[in-house]
Amino acid sequence: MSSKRHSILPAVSAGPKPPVHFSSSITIADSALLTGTNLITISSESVIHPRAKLDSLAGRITIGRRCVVHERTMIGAIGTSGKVTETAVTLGDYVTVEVAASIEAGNTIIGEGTTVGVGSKIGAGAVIGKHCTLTPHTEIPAGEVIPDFTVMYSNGMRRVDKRGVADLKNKGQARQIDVLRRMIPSNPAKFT
Amino acid sequence: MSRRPPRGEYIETDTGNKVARKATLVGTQNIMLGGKTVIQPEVMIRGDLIRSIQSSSSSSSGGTPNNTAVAIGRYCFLSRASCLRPPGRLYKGAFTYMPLRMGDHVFVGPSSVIQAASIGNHVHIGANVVVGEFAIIKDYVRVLDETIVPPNMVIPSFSIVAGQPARVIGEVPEGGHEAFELRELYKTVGNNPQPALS
Amino acid sequence: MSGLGSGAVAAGSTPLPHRSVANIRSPHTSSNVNPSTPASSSRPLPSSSFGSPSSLRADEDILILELGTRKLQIGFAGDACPRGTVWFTPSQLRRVGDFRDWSSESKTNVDWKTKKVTGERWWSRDHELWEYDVREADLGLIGDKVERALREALTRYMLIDSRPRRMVCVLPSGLPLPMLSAVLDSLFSRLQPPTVSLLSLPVALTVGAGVRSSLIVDLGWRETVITSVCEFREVNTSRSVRGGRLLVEQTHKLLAKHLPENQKKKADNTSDNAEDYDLSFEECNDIATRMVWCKPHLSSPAAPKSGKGLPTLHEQDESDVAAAGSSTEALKTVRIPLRSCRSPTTIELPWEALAEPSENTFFDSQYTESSFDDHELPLPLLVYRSLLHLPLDVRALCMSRIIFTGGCASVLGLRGRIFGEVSKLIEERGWDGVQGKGADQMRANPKLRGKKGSRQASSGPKGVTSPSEAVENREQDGVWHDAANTTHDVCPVEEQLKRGQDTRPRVQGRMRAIESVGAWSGASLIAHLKAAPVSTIEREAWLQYGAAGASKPSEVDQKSARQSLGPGGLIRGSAASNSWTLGVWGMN
Amino acid sequence: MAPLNPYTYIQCPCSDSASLGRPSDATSPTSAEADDEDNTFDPRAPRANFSLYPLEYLLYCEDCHQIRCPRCIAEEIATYFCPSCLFEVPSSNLKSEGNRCTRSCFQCPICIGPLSVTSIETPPSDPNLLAPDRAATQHSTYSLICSYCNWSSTEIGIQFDKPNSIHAQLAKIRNGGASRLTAKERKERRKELSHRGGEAAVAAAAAAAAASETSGGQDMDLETQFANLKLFYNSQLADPNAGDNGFSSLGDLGFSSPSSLSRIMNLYTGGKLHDPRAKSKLGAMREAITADEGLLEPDLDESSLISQLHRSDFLDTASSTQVCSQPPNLGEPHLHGAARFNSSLRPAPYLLRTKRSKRCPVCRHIISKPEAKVQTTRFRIRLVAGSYIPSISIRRLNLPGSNGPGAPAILGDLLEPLKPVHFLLTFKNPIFESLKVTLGAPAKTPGRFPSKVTVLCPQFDIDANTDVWDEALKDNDRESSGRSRRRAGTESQFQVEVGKIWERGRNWVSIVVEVVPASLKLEQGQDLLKEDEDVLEIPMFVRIEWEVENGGDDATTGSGRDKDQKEKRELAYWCVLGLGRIKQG
Repeated sequence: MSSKRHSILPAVSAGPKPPVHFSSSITIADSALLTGTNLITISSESVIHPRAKLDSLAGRITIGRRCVVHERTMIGAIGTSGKVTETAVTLGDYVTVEVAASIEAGNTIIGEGTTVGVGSKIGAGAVIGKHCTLTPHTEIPAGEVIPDFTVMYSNGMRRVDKRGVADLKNKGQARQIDVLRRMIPSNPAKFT
Repeated sequence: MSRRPPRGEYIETDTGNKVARKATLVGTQNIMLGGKTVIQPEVMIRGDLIRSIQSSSSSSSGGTPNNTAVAIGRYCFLSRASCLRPPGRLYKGAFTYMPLRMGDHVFVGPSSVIQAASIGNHVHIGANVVVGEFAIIKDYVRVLDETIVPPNMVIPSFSIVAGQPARVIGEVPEGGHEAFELRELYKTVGNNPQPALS
Repeated sequence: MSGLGSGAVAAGSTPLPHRSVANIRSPHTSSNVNPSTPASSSRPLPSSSFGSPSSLRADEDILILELGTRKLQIGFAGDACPRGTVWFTPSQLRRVGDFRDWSSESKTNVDWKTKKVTGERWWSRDHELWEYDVREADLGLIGDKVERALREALTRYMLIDSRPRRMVCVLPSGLPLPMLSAVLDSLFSRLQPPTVSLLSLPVALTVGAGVRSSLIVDLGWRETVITSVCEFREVNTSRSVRGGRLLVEQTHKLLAKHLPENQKKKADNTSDNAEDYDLSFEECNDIATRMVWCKPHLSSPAAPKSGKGLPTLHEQDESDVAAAGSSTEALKTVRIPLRSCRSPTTIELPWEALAEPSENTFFDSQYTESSFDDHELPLPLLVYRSLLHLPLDVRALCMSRIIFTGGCASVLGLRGRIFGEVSKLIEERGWDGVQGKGADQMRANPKLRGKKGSRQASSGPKGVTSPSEAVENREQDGVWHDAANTTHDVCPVEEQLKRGQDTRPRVQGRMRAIESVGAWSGASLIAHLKAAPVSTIEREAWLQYGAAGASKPSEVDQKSARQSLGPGGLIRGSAASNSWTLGVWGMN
Repeated sequence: MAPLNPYTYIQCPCSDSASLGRPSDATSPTSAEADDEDNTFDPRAPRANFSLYPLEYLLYCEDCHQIRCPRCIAEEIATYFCPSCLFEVPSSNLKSEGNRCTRSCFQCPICIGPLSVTSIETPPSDPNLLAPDRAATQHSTYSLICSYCNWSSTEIGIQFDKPNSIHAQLAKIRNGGASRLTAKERKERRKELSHRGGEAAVAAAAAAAAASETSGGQDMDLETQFANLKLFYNSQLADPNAGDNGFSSLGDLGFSSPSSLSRIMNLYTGGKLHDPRAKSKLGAMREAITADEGLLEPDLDESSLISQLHRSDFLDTASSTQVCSQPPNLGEPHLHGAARFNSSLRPAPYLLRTKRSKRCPVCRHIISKPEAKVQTTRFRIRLVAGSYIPSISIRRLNLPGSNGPGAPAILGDLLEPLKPVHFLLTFKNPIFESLKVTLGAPAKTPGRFPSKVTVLCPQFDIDANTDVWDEALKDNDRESSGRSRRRAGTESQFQVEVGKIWERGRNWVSIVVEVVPASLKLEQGQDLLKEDEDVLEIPMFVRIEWEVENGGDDATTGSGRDKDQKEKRELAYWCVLGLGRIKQG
């Protein structure tokens, strides 16, 4: 049984406590892990699930408004090129990073309204357009540029999302956040 | 798969559940274990994501049965680093989570993420599998490694599924039913495990 | 006669020594068209017995099965189209319970290379049921493949239990006898059908088009087969290796050429070695079916001799030319993602380049006509010649009943291109005697064609041309000579008969393409109409005698044929039917 | 390449007895090798893959005392059901409705994921979002949406008025939204056509003919053409003055000798025999001439399609796998180059599935019978081979010296070439009689890279199985086995003795097989390693014998009719043991 890919979880290293800039309206679980040396910005109403890991060692991490970062995600993992950049990872607004997804550092940009599927891996410096959908276990090689409204599915197949439900989706995200705020006890104080 | 762990790694409950100390169980009061279930290290179960529709307020006022987020039957085996979380969706314009129900003798492979609505009895889920939200898996189903079961998919009994997205690629043969039994496997882990019968 | 001889060998069910595609059919053809064959005279007789409607009952559902080189189609008689299609793929060669094709490892890009098996065409071989080369073939394996595909079709699509059912089997008429018997073996010994009836592909297609005569242009996978059918009889067949497989290989060549890794290193690259591939068959096959197109032929074909068929064609040419023109000025490039090469990439090709594969596969117009071997004639030429070799009344019927079929028929523009170029050839070289005096026109023909050939292909000196012409046509010459004579004699009678019966004149003498519902559906029609299943083989008889139970056409005398369905006459009956069957398939 | 865990495959005896035993294919080398049981069975012969099965795929006929594999059983269908909605479908529907679900279960034409009905809010600002449940109450339009690849039926211009019975609605809509006749309506229309008598048809034909020349013929779909042809032929055959010659003429279909020639012959021979028939034959059948007789002239002008292809991106074209998973789309114009673009793909209704019971083809006894209800998983009868023949499990044995002292032998790690390895084969006896097992394995494995194989104990007995109630016994048993296994790990080579059983339990016996893996070095000119050629597979012929009391226990019901006291039983078959991969280079 090959349990190689997607299965490695970030080691819970008690790294340096990073400088953070939180909006007052965010929800961040007590057991979320923030490490690194550079600034981590989380904008209004975003939700960070338990055991999500944000690592700013390789540069600044910026998370937009109304994002949902699920458990066991690894944002800002030091990429294959272990070089430090100005900004490590930037998530636009309404971005969802699902369970166990990992986003490498190095000017990696996730566009607004994009969903990063369960266990997906985004290489360093990749630029994902707006309102894209990366289905589970999608792998984006480093530096790849994905245009807006792209759907990545079935091991790297691509298509264009023509539903035009972007803002419906955003509204859905808002609803979900309403619920999550009630369920996840937030403890921003721990990180500031 | 079932490596012999060092002693004391597990908490063994009186109903025979073996829960690794290194496992993360959030909202335990909403997680129901049927007994004789093994939860290996690094497993994560999100019991805190309960349905928010009927009891609109008060998130973690546990105890009441309809607050159950994750229900697991007997002789289930959650391998290392697997993750169980209730599926959520918009219902009548509001978002809610729905309980995740799991029958007996369900094996969940390492690093698999389960967001199904229900999983039947005698189900084998391989490694690195993703079971999408509100999927329904019936009895005697084998999900091969690295399969992506898309949301809302229904998998009938005696199916072998694989692929991204999952499709039925075969039927479980008559002689294959016993292979789903997890009693033996249950015995092989814990604080004083018994060796597997050859 | 030689045809019958080989037929005898074949009936002995020992695998035939392989013959080059070029001469597979010729003996058969001759024995067909040569009127002095007693066999052919005695053949119609079994029909009287099979004509009886009782030979098939409609209430029980009959399975129609069409076997191709790459796929198997199956369904119920009377349905418009098959219920299920099963393609032959490498994963069918795996053991039961071996699901490794589904593990994502096997999707890693270069994995298909590890599947490399040695020998001929390893690249595409596992996607094919058979190669007609009997020496190589593992006939048992063919049987196994057919059985497995069939079982899959039955459980997945047909949803029927394994109660014995009658089967009608549509087969290419070029199928070598050992393969036929291998197929029948696995059918009979594994699925226990009481009877299996055989139909030849061209005939089924003809019926499926609603005509009695036709020119079948089967743009198949292994090869392109052109069969002229007259009054439901196959009269003449010619083939060319220019088929789907070649198309896919050409596509691979095109793509490989544009691969970055190959663009860099040209010198040390050994891609000229045919056995070396940079991309997986699946991917090339996919791209070939998706993106490859065919340029229209530029010069517009002859209007005068062809009636209604051509106006559409005229428009087509203009518009196509226009399209081509616009495309060239647009200079559009197509981005094609490739995932089976060493490092997944996306290549950019000029839109025009995507027409090259079909160009090289089916036309090769840059070469002179004489430079082609007999088995690799460009398709238009092939069609033209097979028309030319027909007795003239038959030709008149066939040329206005051209049926395009086979996988490559869906290559955009290909049908139109072939049709157009054939019309052009006819216009240039023509056969003046469509209204008769065919014989002498034919006799004059090699010279004529020689001249035309050299005129058209400036590079080909006449001296070289005509001998090769003569060589490659000698045999057929023999054929069409007497054929022409005889039909010459018959022609008036036929016309008279027709005039007597048919209220409306038959369309003939002009180029016309017609659409067939397809071989499978044609067979389904035939079976549904309770028409004779042509040849029916009883299970017991086959298991007892195999192909050996078949008797050569000449052996079938009227009596055995007549009482073949009567009690006791079973084996001889089956023999009688086989005599027809293996008549077609046993000849080659 | 991933290392693999040991496995066992069994060759069903049916494959050599009932093998396609024609002289014709016995001549082909490979098949002969695979079939002939005298020389050793080569698991790598291409045909072997068709006759080898894992134990759990095999059944057992208690009356024939024989193994039955999927190839040698007769199936009967107990239930038809839709794998998505799990509704049972009466078998009567199959003939009429076809083999797919006619409710609302569809697969995505792009990724074959399941499609779900979703309401489309006309104003996106509508507070309630993509909520299927809510949608039912308020009026809006619906679309099929794939929750995996986000495909939506709106992409092919298809929307629905009701959230239920999508199948019926879809049948009425063309891609792009244009309405179309359902199969039934089409049938009706054809009926009318046929009602016009022969003369009328002739008259109408002319008009239709003209029509077909222009456009009429083009948008004739396959189904219609087929139906027209059917009509046409029927009318031709019904033609009174044709008589039964109609049949005989059709009867000549496919005659290899051209009828023209037979007629020619008749003319030569004065045609006493055939001439009249030839005449009436011509009378009996004429060709289809018009579109409503099924004659269709294709439009060879595909320039429009070409330019569409030219305009469109590679991703807009349908992949061959997508096209293959499309159901035949009968309502559409002729199927040449059908579904070339994604825009012409349609949602595919789920294929139905079946529950099947299985019979022994020889004695007709049922050997497997599931409960008919879709939702139940119980079986009335289930005679699986696993409860009649011993199971073989394989474990790598690590002995000091063989592969590094104390080195833990993890299943599946690569085998060192030319280094002797020991494997522990454990035979478990499922029946309630003691078994006599005889093993035969070739000294060298067949194939290009022969590995040496020595079965240290090729003959042994296994005690009978006892009832399961005896937990205690079972536990002790495991203790002992556990101990012995540990001992095996530490103690030295002489543990392995020729002719000695390694270990014995209540109803199981372990023996040792010594293997010297071949080296996979390729000589010059040798072509590359084929797939799996590095897997060390040993063919092994297993013969088991046992005796049963007549009228014996449940393991041997049906043997009761035998007169003598003890009945000797024997079963022999080839099996293939996959031990692991050999390290390359």
